[in-house]
Amino acid sequence: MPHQFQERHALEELVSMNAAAAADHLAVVARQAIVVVLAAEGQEASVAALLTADEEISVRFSAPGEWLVVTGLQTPELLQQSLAALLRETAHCVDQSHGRVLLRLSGANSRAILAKGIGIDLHPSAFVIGSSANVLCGHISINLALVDKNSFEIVVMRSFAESLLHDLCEMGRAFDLSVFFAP
Amino acid sequence: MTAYRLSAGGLVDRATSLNFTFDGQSMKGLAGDTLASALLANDQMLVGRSFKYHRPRGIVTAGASEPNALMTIGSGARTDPNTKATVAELYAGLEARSQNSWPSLKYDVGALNGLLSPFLSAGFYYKTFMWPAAFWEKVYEPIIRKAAGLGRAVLERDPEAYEKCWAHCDLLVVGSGPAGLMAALTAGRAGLRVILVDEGFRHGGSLLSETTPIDGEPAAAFVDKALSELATLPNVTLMARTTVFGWYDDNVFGALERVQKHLAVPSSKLPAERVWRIAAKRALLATGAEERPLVFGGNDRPGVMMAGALSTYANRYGVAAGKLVALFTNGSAGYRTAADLAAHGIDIAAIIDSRADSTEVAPFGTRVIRGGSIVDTKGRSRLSGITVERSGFEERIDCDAMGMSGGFSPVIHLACQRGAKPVWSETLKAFVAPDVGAGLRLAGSAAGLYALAACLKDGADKARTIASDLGLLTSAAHLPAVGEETTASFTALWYVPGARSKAFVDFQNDVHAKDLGLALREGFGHVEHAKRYTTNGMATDQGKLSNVNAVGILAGMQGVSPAELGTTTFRPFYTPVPFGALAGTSRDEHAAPKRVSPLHGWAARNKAVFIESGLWYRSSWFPRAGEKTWRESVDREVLNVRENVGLCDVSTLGKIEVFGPDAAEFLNRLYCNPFLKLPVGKARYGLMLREDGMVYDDGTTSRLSDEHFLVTTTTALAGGVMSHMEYCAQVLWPELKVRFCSVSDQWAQMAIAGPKSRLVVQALVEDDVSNAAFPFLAAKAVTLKGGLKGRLFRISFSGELAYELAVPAGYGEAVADKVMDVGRMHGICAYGLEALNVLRIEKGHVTHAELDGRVTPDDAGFGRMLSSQKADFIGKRLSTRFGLTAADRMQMVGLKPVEKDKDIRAGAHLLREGAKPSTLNDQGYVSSACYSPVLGQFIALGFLKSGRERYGEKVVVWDRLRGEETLAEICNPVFVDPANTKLNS
Amino acid sequence: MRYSAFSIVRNALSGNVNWKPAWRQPDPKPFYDVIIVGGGGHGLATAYYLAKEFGVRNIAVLEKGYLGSGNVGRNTTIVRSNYMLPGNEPFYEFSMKLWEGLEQDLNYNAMLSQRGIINLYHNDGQRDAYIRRGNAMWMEGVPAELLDRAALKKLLPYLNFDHARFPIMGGLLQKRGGTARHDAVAWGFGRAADRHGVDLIQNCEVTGIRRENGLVTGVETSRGFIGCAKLGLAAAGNTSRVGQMADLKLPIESHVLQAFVTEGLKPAIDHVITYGAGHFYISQSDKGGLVFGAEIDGYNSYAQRGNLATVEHVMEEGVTMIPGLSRVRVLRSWGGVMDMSMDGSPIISRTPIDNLYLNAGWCYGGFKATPASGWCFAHLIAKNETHPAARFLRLDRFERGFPIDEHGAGPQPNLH
Amino acid sequence: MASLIPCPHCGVRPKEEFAIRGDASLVRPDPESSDETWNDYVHIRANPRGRYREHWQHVAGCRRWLVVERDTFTHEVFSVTDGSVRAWEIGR
Repeated sequence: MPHQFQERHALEELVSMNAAAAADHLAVVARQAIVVVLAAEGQEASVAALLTADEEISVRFSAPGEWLVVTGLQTPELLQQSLAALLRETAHCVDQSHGRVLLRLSGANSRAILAKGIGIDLHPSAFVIGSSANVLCGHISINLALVDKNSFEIVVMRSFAESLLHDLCEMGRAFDLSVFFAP
Repeated sequence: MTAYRLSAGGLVDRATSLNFTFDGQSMKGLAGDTLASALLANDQMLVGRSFKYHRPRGIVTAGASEPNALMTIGSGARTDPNTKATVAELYAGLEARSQNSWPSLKYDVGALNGLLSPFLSAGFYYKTFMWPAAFWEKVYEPIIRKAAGLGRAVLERDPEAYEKCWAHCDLLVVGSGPAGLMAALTAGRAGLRVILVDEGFRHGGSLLSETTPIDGEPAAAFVDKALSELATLPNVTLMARTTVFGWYDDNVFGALERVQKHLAVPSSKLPAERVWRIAAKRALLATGAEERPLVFGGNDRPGVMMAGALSTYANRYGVAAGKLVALFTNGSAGYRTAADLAAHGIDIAAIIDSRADSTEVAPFGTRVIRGGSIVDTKGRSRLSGITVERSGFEERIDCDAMGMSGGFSPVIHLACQRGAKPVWSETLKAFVAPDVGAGLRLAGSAAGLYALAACLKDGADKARTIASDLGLLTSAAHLPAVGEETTASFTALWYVPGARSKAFVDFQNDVHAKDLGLALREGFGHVEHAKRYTTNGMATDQGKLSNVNAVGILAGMQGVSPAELGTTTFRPFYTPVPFGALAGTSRDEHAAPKRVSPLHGWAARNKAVFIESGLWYRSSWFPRAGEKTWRESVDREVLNVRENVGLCDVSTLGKIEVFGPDAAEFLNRLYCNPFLKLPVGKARYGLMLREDGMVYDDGTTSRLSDEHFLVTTTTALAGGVMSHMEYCAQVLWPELKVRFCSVSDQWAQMAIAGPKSRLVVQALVEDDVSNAAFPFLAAKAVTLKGGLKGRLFRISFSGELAYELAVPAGYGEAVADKVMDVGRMHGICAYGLEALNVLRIEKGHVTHAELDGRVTPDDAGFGRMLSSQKADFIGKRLSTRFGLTAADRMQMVGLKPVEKDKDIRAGAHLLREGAKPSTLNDQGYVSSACYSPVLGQFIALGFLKSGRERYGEKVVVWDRLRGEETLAEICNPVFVDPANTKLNS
Repeated sequence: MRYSAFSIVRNALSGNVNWKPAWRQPDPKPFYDVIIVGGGGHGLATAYYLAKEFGVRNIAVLEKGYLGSGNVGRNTTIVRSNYMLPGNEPFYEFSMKLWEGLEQDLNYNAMLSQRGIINLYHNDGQRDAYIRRGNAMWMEGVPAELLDRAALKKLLPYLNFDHARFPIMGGLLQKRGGTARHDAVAWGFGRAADRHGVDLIQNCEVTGIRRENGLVTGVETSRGFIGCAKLGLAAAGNTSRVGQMADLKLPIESHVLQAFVTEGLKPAIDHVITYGAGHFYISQSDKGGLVFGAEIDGYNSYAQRGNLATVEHVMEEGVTMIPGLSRVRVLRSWGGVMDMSMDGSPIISRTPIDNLYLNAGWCYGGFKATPASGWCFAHLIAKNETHPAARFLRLDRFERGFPIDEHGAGPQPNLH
Repeated sequence: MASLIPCPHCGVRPKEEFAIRGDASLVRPDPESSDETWNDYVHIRANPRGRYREHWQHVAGCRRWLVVERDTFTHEVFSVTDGSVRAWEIGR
């Protein structure tokens, strides 16, 4: 007897599905494929080159020779397979689509909100579009990326997602930050 | 208008009247007032009682150095004790109360201490209260404690919120007086990212009470123009109500912003206060200078104030602190105040100038007593007169307030918080900041410049230097034109001789000049000894007014220069900072992040009782209807696992994937037992040691392919093990080709344990899980019916036939629900940590209760796991030390009470039968204990000297803390299925 | 001059001008039987007991700054004997017993206040560990009590019972634990040592240790060479620097520990309380300031100052334990340099050099140990024989494999 | 130093992103080395006042073990390098 299993997002029930987005808005982005790519020794540059050439994926820096690859265009299985095909033995690809939660913070005050938890300089001249980094937000490690002028993406470990959501809401309280699942 | 409010002038809003209360009495102030200026306007000079002698005290300053005017502001849980009225911004409805007096401020019983003052000299308490010995805690100390202290903390939950925030800039300017403002303008125009902070509620610093015109306009107008320009610059941030309290390494500054402390009704969206961490490439201290009091007889009488404060109250707040004011000065500043007050129509009783030869010009018609000194003061709740002495003649002069000016000390606090010692300047007769490097400079009065024009220029110049340091060229700043100024000067005067009554150095801690003399006499002449012995400078103002005078007096008495004596150490915080602001949002339930298992919802639906486990919340047990105690639930869960099958959430265990051609070699060096030959598709229990040979962590490690392993760790050490592995790989063995990735959050993992577990698992997965196809320690990727991919491990913590099934976290709940579903016909139950603990104790398995960091593999019964084949592994060498192999080490044993109905609990110690309890006779302890429903009695694991040789012997389980003693039999720690038949079935 | 209520009255009536110095300011003599390096609590106590209990007559204490300028004047003043391991508990209990008669012995009020110390626990495992500790205390004859949540609520109603991230379940109480006035301990020992003829030499920095034929013959100092028959090191955070002068290999790292005091408050907290879900500890001084601290900053440091991240962390723990602290203002923070040993326990020991003795490795715990440290070190120096209470505190315990690791953290000092 | 660490991979980061392990000048001995060498490695520390190399892990960032060369008295940082680079340099 085959079983059908319903996938459950870590923030289901905590975040509503739709509401009016305020000027500053936090979107919980579900159904993202997220894979950690670990370059084999000596292959760091070639892996980086192959990854950045792929337009279907977004590549976030984690560490030397280590990236988070994010896409909403493929399933985790497909992403995993396509990366494996692309990188072959030059890298190890580890699916983290269930182990990570993606949030998108946008709005004119996004930097002011993040400054309440993040110690790096987020000034547009210091953290430019396309930048990404693993940073501490309050007490929680996240990967932060600037994807557009005032739009940041945050990747957080699933078990910490609820706590981070709470923290971000606190940080955004003065700006009436709205939160819901991205459609 | 009240009696002491001037009819015109000042930066207060005369149209906005604010009601407030002081000690229950209703008063009115104006918007723009501080609590202190409003109190003065209401003729409330007496504001508090001193610490030791309970002497009546009045407002002394108009700023952060205030020693006396400490109030309790607010009510209920919003009570703030020890608030300086001189910096508290007035708001409508503010409730202030005086402190340290009973029954009332005016009639304080504690003032009797004043009569006893000869007996309460510095350090008196070190010399007495020693007899009888037991009396200190019971009699003396409570009295002293009750009399001491200042305000009362309510210790209730604070209803207000706080937060923290980071800021980054090229230049942080601290203080927005003339130097700071010009610096911010200059740097801002040059394009630097500038933050200009000021502790006041209005930018401008001393300019707000300055009477010299700038560019032909009042100074306040210059401030307004400068601020409007700064507001238009996107690269400049203005922060008022913000005190920079600390300078830390790497030019990081801590600052406290009082976001809503000035509001009667704070917004729930904003914090009350906010702590900033400001990372500044450069910083400029434009913190001004502090006027010094004069140490003369009766100088603590309410109404004796700093001369500059009198000016500020008149010029900025439109308040006359008195109607007939005397001034006592050793320099030009006293004359300046006299001019300020006279300009407001306040009568000047006299200027007493300590210098016989001064040529300063007093306002027309003012009496000047050159070469005079004040030797005493009169008045109860307010000054009524002073006794002036000159050339042996004394004279009483009536006045209701007086200003004292003893010269100036640059405010260098922040610059000297990181170890740099203040340097004595003979020219300035003050301690100044040494060169502390390019990161931080001082400007204006903080750098010893006391003229307005010089301060404006210095601010601009220093900002240009900083801009050029950072590679920006700036043109010369336009400097505003400043009206005519007199040159500020003074002649140091540390102590005014001839005092008729106590001459105070530290007002708040009631340290007077004679206390310093006594300290010196008793050998406490070192400036730090004197401070500690007399408590001078240790009050809430940290000696802002008193320290330099104390140094001057001590140096004078020893016949040395203040340079030789030095000064005490400046340390954070510049002014006190609330706990709550520094804690920010991390408090209560949010003190630490919480981690949620992917099976949390499943457990909740099954009515789990949750327990904190590190950062995680884990299911502890699953009560069912009718069960009255946790034990009933746990016993049921245990028996059900032993008889049928149970499901337990083990997702919180650390899971680390290890890749690379050297993965096996790496693990072989990491663990004390061998891993090179672990076959693909198999798991192995591994023991990780510290380099000192003690057990660090344990877990199973599976080989998923030749160069791909999955390491599991305990929940508690998941992070630690990962870091340790990274250390080993990156630092110890960089030659090994190996990479790691934590997948702890990717997988939901459930233990399915019990004799019927195979039936349940087989109903779920496509793969054959029979004993033949999937024997004990098998570890493989499997496909669940319906196609979901998972991982299955035949491992067991309970000792039963058991599997651990891992599925992608998002599917965890659905799969767990399905397991329960298909398991229902086999009697499945959910079981939690408590049952798991019983199951593992019954089986003699260890956790961190046993592996507590002091235990060797052999202690825990794993001696045989230590590979002698391997050339090296972490911990190998030091595990052979004598002490780690000694025969009388404590070894893990099982314990069973001799009388079956007796209880054993963890934490008890072990004694030989008949032995007297003593550290020497201590034989060991109980590490874990539980009621075993299988055996129908309590059982325990413990560590006992040479324990493994002593099976069958009886030992006393000694729990003095709970008043229990139980005789127990020492046994093998495996209580259930020692032959592992169930495990392998 | 003996201190008494009578002496206070008599001196008060004569204007307090007849008080005598607490100690002499002697110039160093060319030779001493025993030199102690370090005029902090331990060094002064050692000198005092050497003179008083062991009859040594010709003693000097060399202090590079002023007496009591190190950790004895920077700590959070906690006194307790609630240890778990047999290497520690008898030693600290010996110290506690000395504390209990110290003021009369020294004729100096050090304000020992046995108000009780309570270690909070937050989960079953921690409770069991505290029970193990409490029973270890009882084994040594030291009374301890286990308080459950209800008892704790009654005693300390202001704790965070309702909204704690890590709920407070109970606590281990040692009623005899408490506080003492730290400076007074240094001054009391100093004054008493001086009265027994010990030369307390301030502003005298040791710059070298002279050795001949494998024995110490004296020390080079900023005030010249001073000879000695025996040399004892009690240099706390500077132990490694002094030890290096004699080529000692030491299992010690120097770390900075911050401490804090709030503005003065009327009596609010009547016990010493330690937080179990962190390192926070707090008590209230007789002057009214709440005195508290928590963990070390974590990196090796000889600077007596810490960083803001640690400050914030300490406050988070404090407010989480006692929500009502939120509006209390913190007045001052400072740092002390801790001689952190590799197992978190101290060393009172002989060294490879026969007439050189070591007193070090006090980590967080030096203040409470002051009297016993002095006594046992004096015993060792005078008799060349280990005092029974300190018999496990040997320097060679690391290589021999007998660590005394109360936290089970292993040989990494910043984890203890 | 105590406030900000310039991570060679991630840039300047606050102290709380790091974990500290201790002396980075120690070299893990060969298994055959003497007991004394091993004891020195595990237990003995030079503990200098002044220039010092210390292991810091950028736990909340790249998770690399770094060698922070700094002054233990002034807290000045002289250099921060990747720990594996350093390990190769000292001839592991």
